[in-house]
Amino acid sequence: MIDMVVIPVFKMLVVITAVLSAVAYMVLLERKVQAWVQVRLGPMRVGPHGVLQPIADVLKLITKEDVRPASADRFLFTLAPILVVVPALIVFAVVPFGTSTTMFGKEISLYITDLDIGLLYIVSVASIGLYGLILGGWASNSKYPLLSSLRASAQIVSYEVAVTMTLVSLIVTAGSLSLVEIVKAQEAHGVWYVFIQPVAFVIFVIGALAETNRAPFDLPEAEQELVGGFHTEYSGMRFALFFLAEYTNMIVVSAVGVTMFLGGWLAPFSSVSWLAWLGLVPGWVWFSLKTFLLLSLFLWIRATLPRYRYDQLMRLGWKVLIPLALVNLAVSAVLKVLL
Amino acid sequence: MADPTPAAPRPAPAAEKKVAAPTGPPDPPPPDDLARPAYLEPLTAALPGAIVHTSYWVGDWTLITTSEHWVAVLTWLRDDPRAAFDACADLTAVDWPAREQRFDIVITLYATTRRERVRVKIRVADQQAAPTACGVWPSANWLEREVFDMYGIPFAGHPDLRRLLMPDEWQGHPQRKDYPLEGPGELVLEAPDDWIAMPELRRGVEIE
Amino acid sequence: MTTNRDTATSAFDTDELVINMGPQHPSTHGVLRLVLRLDGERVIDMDVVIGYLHRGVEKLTEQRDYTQIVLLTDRMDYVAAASNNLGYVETVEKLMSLEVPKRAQYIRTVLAELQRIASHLVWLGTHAMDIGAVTVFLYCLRERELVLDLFEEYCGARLTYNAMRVGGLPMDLSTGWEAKVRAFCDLLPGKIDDYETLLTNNRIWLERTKDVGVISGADATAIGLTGPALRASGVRRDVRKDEPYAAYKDFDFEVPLGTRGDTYDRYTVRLIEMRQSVRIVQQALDGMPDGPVMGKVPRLIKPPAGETYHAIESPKGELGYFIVSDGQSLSPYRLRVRPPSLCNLQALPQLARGHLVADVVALIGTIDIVLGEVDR
Amino acid sequence: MGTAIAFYILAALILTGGVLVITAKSAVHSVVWLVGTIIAIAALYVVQHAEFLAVIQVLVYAGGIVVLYLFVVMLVNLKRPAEAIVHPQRRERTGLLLGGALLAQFAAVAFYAFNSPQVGTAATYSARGNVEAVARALYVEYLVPFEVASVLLLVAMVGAIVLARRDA
Repeated sequence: MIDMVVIPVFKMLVVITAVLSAVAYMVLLERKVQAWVQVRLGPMRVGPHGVLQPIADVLKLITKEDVRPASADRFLFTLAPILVVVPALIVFAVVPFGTSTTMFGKEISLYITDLDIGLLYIVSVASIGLYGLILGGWASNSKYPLLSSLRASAQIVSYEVAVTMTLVSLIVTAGSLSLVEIVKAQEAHGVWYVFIQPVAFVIFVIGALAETNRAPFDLPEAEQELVGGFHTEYSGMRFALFFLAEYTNMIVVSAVGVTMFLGGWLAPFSSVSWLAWLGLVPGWVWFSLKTFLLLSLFLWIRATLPRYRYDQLMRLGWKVLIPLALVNLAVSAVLKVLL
Repeated sequence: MADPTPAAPRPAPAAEKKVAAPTGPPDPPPPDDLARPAYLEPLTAALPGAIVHTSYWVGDWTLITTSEHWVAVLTWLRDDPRAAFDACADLTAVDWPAREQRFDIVITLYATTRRERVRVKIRVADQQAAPTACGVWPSANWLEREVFDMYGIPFAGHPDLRRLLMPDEWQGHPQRKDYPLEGPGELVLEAPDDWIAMPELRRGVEIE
Repeated sequence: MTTNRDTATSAFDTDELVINMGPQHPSTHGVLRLVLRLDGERVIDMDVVIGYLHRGVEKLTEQRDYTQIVLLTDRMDYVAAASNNLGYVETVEKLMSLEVPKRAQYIRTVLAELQRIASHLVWLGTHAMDIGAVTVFLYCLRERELVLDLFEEYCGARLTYNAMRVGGLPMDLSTGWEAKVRAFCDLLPGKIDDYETLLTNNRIWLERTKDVGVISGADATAIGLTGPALRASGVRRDVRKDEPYAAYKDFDFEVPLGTRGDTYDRYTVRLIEMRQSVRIVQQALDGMPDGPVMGKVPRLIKPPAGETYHAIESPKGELGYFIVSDGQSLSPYRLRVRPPSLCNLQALPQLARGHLVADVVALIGTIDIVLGEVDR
Repeated sequence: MGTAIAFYILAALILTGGVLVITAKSAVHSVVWLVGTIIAIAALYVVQHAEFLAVIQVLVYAGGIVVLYLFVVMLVNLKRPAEAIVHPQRRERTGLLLGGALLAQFAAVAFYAFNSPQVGTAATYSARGNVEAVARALYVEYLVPFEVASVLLLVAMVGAIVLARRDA
């Protein structure tokens, strides 16, 4: 009973709580990082250095009036934010935050479940989240959100191909679809896959930016062009759900990236003997640290780069990234057979 | 829009000092010892009778022509290499209500290569259509729309003669000298009945 | 605007989408409204609707005396108020054939060029932000703040300066002001280098600006473009050089020209202009003559009957004033402003046709409009 | 027992979804119900221990193909004027014909499945690992049909590109 129900439920609660608070502070971090890059201070009023700002934001969003445009499609308008958030959250079921730990005399693994097709699970569940964006834009019955929906669907479907392709080449290298096994394979190889598959890593990061609608690929919500994108007509908690999903997705792709390319919970330089003391730090700390670094990269890029145009984005996706990913996959497969 | 029952139109504020209303700028002729611009003589030769008057004041040359010759003069000034006024810098109008042909239409031309300006003017009466300069310089398009908006001078042959600055349903032309400066504004001026009809009209407009 | 096209012939016709961009839109730089007809995201046609900020400045001037009008000109191009002041007072001076002291001319030139820098900084920041580079915006505003500080020290205002008078200037420079301007001139070129680091060779920036909104020199002249937007198409027309006003003929500066007439050229031209402005300011400070800053001006400014047109090179383009005086009243009989923003905006449909929605945003930025001046 | 309950619940969901797909007034709603149906079918696969198939079902159909449906449905003007339908009877006849063909196909498959030996139940696949089992079926046992199908798809794709290309 305890193993079947209590521990998984407890794990889910921990993960969801952790993710939600991470999202809240992610927003603060984003505002702070942007501000520092732009010689500003960022939020400073709520709490020392604005550390309580996320709480104020959440309270504001909860207490705001929930407006639904009169001409909106009532059913889909309500469904869309849910469709965005749920997939973003349930993806965490297979993300390994570490190997295992002993708690109350019991060995507890630091992941909710280890599916043997974990990677495919992530990709397929994440692809459902796209419906939320499309339907949200369509259901608003407004023009800018509709344009944004079209952009979002075309963009995400295109970049999904490239990202999935890089993941396949990684599967070929690791020989497994399970995220836990992939990290263990990196441990066995003694080297992170970012060094074995650098091209795949670059494609993955670019694709991840595009799939999470982050700058320089934030076209579906390009404020300067489409006002607010698909969530233009949303307010209050429904808007907050879109917001939550966007940042959760960023954490998801960073976590997946860390697991696949940066050795997951492994300590760095495990082969260097005089740095062996790094291994004393618990695995989940390393995992969080690496995810944080990858997320910071996202923020840094946003503060630095202008935005791509729609056709250029598509060109980059279809004419550069997908062929490159295909070649990379072929090379990986050939090397796997030869070596 | 506040009170839907307007008071009687207010009398125009009395002028402080009663002087004769001006009937136009003096447009002094150029002094005889001043060299005429090179294009002037070929222009009068090419289009005899087109240039009614030539004026020079504080460094500005002004040619006065008639509305029949307007387009021909402008086209000549643009195309002839001695003139080469390739840019229409400005087009506007001036209202002289005391005059029979109350409006001056004033165009300021600029020759990029010769770095020279010239002003060309015509006079038109109220409700008289002026010829359009859009065919000569596309840039005259909006400028003529503004003149139409502000003075109510229709431009014959203009491709897109709509108001530019004021709302489409505006009544009256604010830049005219007789446009009232006080009062409820847009509606009383020409058709007082519209004052009542307007709210309904507005409601009917599909605003997106 | 109605959107439904009843002419759908086939069942699988995709609808042309008619969308309103503005008057409340983040990147129309004010209350500009564009009615876009889109095929997917491609712009088929565009109608520009303006007038939301129309305050009737030209009509107002007919009720104000010549000194009060300086204040109205501030409110037209409100990011370059000093240039508007300059154009107006020079036109009245031309109408009255007034002599302006040399020191006043020099200070006016310094103010106009500082204003050009400030205006271009606002332009660069908003243009970059429209294309998605938000950081550049804050960098630019940081430097613009320094210019505003200089203006504040000179005339007490930060936006609407009312900084010039017919016949001269309202006040002389305060002590130490020149040193501060010099310090700013030393600082700015390095900062422009910073912006260029972020943009000039940035691949995304290049892709977003190169070959976007190309217009040939002849077309640009015909449609009425002036200022940097015209010079980017390779037409050498700069009122500062062609018809020198204020003290410009005393200074040595270059007029940058573009070659292709695209958005990128308009960007580089304006950046070089900022550097040239620094040069002009430095030369003006070096040669700053002594003497009064106000000429001999009659107590009542009442120009003789007549009319004149006078233009200056405002940061946006040719800013012209056409003033008609009836010789009787203390207000102009007619004051017409030739607003460069309005005339440049007229080129927008031509530039944008066939481009994508995202380019429209870039093009609004590249022609550099201020709605206060478009609508007046 | 649990499997049976899950099956009936899911089957009910699938059927409801299917009916809603055809009865929904708005085409976009139809597509949404279609996605629901596909996900329910995927859940049915999971119940049968075919997780790989379930995931692929969601990834390919829900995440890819139906998105494109939605894209088209949102863009295309589906309000077809009444006069554009030339022969209303022809539509019904075609519909009946296609429905009959589909039913016949189902019958054939069911007949074939009942009469042939059970090649692989879910349990046997599960023992060998989902991915490997599917791979073996596709690339070893049924290689030729698989390749033929992929060539067919390629032809369709090229055809679509040719049709959609604008006159250069």
